[in-house]
Amino acid sequence: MNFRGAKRWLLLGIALAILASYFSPQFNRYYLGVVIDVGIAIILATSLNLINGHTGQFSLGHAGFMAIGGYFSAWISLSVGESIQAFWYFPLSLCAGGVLAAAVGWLVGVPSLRLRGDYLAIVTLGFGEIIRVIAQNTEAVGAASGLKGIPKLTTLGWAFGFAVITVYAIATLVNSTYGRAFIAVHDDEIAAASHGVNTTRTKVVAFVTGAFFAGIAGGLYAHHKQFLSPTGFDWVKSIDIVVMVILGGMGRTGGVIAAAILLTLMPEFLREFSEYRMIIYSLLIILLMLLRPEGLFSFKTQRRSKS
Amino acid sequence: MDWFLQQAINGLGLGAIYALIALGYTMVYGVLRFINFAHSDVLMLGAFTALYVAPQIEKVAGAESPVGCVMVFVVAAAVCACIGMLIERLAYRPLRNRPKLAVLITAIGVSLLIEYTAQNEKVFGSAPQPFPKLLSDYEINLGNLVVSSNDILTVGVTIVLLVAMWWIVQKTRVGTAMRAVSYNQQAAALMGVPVDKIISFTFGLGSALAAIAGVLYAMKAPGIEPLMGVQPGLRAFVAAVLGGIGNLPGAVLGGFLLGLLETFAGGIPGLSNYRDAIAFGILILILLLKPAGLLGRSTIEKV
Amino acid sequence: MSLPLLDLKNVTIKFGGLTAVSDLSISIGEGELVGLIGPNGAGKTTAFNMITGVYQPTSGEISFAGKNTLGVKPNQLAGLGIARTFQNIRLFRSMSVLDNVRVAARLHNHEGFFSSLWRGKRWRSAEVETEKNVMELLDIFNLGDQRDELATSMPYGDQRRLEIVRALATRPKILLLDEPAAGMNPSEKEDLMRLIRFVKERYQLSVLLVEHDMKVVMGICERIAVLEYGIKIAEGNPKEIQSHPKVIEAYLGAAAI
Amino acid sequence: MKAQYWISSLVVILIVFISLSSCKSGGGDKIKVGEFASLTGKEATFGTSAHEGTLLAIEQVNLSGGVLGKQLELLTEDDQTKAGEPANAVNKLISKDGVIAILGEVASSRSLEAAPICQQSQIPMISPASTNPTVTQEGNYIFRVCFNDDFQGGALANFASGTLKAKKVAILTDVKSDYSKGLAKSFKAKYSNNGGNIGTELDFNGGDKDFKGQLTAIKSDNPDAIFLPGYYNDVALICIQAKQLGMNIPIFGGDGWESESLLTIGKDAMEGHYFSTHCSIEQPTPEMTAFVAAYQKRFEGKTPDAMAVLGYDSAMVLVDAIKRAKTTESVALRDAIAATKNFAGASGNINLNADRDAVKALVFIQIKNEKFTYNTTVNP
Repeated sequence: MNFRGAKRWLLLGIALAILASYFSPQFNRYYLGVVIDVGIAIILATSLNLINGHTGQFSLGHAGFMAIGGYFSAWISLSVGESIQAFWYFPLSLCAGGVLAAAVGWLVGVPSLRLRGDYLAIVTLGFGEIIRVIAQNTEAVGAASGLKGIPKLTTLGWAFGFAVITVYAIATLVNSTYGRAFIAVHDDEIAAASHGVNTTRTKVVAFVTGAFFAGIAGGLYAHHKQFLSPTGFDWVKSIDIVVMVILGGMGRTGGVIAAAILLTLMPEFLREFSEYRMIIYSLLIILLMLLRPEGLFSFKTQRRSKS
Repeated sequence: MDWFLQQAINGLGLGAIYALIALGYTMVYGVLRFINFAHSDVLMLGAFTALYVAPQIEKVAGAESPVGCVMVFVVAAAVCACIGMLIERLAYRPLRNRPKLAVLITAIGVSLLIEYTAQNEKVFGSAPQPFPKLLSDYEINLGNLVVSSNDILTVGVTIVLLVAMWWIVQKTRVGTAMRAVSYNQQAAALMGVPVDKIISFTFGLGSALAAIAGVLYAMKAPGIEPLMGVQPGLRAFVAAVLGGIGNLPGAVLGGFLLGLLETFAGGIPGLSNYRDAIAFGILILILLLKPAGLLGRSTIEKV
Repeated sequence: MSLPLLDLKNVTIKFGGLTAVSDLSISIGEGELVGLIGPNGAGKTTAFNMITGVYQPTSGEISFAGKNTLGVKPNQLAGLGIARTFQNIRLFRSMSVLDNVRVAARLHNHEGFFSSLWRGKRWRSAEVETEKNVMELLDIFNLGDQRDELATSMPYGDQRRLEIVRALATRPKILLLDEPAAGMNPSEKEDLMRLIRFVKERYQLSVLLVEHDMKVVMGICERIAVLEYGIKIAEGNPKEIQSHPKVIEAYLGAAAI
Repeated sequence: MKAQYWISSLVVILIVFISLSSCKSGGGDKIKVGEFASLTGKEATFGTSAHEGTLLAIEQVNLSGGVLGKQLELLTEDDQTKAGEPANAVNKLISKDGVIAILGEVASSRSLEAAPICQQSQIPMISPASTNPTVTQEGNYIFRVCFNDDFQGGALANFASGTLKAKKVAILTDVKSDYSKGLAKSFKAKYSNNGGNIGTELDFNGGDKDFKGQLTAIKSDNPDAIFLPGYYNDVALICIQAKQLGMNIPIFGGDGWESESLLTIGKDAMEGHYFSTHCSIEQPTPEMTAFVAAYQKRFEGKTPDAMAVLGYDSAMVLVDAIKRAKTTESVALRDAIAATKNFAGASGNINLNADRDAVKALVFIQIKNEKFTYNTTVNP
């Protein structure tokens, strides 16, 4: 048994991210921007995958948690002044955003995770929308005008560093005895409960963990685009993330990452087609689903026991 | 008091539209157990169909005549029923025995496809287009209260259609088959129910409802554009869940409730800016108290 | 007789207007192997679901190891030592054989969220320990070779056995088996009877067995209770039950008398 | 399996390295001008209008021989009316295509997203119609060829207390729109200052179709007029429903009203209402007449709206600055744009002030007999 393996990959990933960060000033700004978008999409999709894929609780409110993390860390950045120059400031503010998103995730999750299926989906969608409407009406974060002048702190290194951490965290979690409960809840709630799995707590943990990383992604997004507008976090954004998870194959980390990359790059590649690009994009989604309904990147592999 | 009654009248007018859309959501959900995201786009297509056929019908039946109006409704409903069945046949049926989420994503894809195609300048374009008057509308003044003839029509149509749907589902052979498919698709197929046909029929019916709702909506707000269905679609979806999804009277109840709530909230300073959130707030509250919606039955999971 | 391990007193459950189980009293002592039989729909599985906390009885009392279990959640009851299998097999369908059992073994692996992320030394040794225990169990039941197979892709009999292994991994005091012989042929049933006896002896368990198959029940149970329409109509040792007029009537119909 | 996850992420990073290093630089025999606009999505009409105006300008310049002996190439990106998209679009235009300047957007929220990128890349950006005051505060490379909402709000307030003689005004704003909220704010400040009384203040969500809840509440408050800073599609429906509720007070708003759709949808319900805007296509200036004629010829008889005029002007101001700077180098170009004085645009004379805002006259239009009729001009 080699448990050290995973952590070694984590370190390698972070090292690569730091390396990439070192070279990033020489990169083309557009490509750099798109690649950071990809990194953020990976965080969003893998974290939602923990909730929707591994744990099987269909949530449609991920953009809401992203908004909380984004607004909170951006608000901190705009309030603290000088110290944002410090190296440690940025990860700390991202985590602060993540923690607030997680806290709200807990408040939302505890009552609503009793619901199942479509009911849960609509309630989480509702919470996401409520968060957006609150942002729209809060003067402290710019209300409808949006929050502007956010310092540009997101670099390739931070985006991919956090993407690596997110993937590591979720992959290791579901491959541990503790985290196997997520999959057990997904497979059969009653059987899981009968074998000592606290299903409610497991769902809430998945929800809170997912919300935490969504919050981080929101912070990265805020300091990448430098401008936050409440309309950017409506339910359509949540749907975008859900599409990534389902297209990648629910519960398959590798597939979901690939789908996040693909779906972020696709509209960019399709720019050439200007007014037809979103038509092609939606056609591709339909075709992909018709041809590969189990997810684009799922092959006839089974979840093996790792040891 | 006048203020209160006027708001109640406004709310019923809006709620009737939501109710009608929710009815369509619930019909499809009842049989297939999946949320037809493209429903709101079928609504939009219904309005556009009416926009294009109305001038033609006007030539035959005369301007603003009741006969012409009914004909527009029938044509829009028929066209959309075909579109609905086509969508089901092409996009949903191949995934019938696949994970429900795959169908959900396909539905989202279909919805996006319709929206973006419709927005293309060569199709409808994104600019709002004026919707012709199908019926001469007038306002009825009762003291200080104003009731619009359109609202009366909408409420009437909604109630008639609810009764009709209820009758179809409960009293006809097709309805029995629909309920059988809803209960257990495999078993229904074994009992000789033509499952494909029944599902197709349900989609057609649901889409026809959406089209009628679309035309009524366009009469109420005569500027129609490709994204006109999104907002009422979402609200109606909330209404359907509120009433207990799959339950016909529940959908109508949910629709009216939501319409009333939004109207009252719209008129209160400090609350009108939260109007988008109010529908969801109420929904969450009710689901937490009654997890299967107002009129939905909670089922005990068999172990 | 010492204090019973599991004690049901006047337990009744109603679903809407339907009384599924009425006034059921039954107790099972430590190390006992008790059978619960009855025709289809007699309320056997419902009784199981009340014991394991899936359903809450409308009235009556259930206690386990002297503790009242009303309102206690299924997962807590599993922690207290009640384990079960399911009538229609409910294995975790996307998991391997090993993982299926490892989920149950979580009860005895106390690593939490953060230590699972950090994967420190303590976590590793706990993980090794869990896997060792699970493999031991699997090997005993001849499932060790299939550890990496998808649980639901195994033959039916193996799946039944895996359910029992999974239940045992929670280290229960009492094992509730819901129709374990369903769908088995006579020689498989023989094997199953041996297996149940073996489990009971080796792990010092009480067993409550719901079963249709008379041969199995009569063959291994020390005491049998008979349910009909949610009411206990008889209780006794296999001999008494076989000659009990009400049981004969329930099983063969009134005409047989 | 797990190794695969990590290997795949490794591959991604490698691809990133390779693709990022290969960066294309601009140049060649054409001057590239970037434009971003909402060509699809909720506010596509504004984007399309502005885009058509801009396109017309670029085509005209090219027909007359281009600038500095080179032809112009207009590169247009659609931002789908979606937050998050303008950043990518503008990044692409600047970094991948190497444009010398950016034209866009109509909506302030999307201009605000693009502005920091242009500022940091030192590429001049000229917004045709973003009226929110904060847009040009993003930096010295950001310009606009229209007035801002502080001016417009003030003018509207004076109009309410002066022309309309309204003692009490109800305000109905679009809670989703920064434009609507911003304009309402500057209106309120000035109107209260004028001694006016603010009545009921309510919100709606842009895209709603039913406003009777708000209107009924306003009606029972009995104001003298309703201030409705919103976009034409909502405005038309609100006016229709106000009429249905028997409300006969004047309704007035800002430049978001300006569109043919307002009349085609609102029809007789619009009668007598007012709005302020950048220009009137009835303006008897030779520039406007020429523009309207050219536009109708190019776009098959379509009547231009203010967004098209401003899109045209934004491109023309840029071309004028390139001519004066005699180079497309960014600092010189920026200085040349900043020095724009007395430029005869189709919408009127354009003078850019120290805040990089156009100092321009504002016109009031009243709807009479289902037509936009020129009412008054307010000079700055």
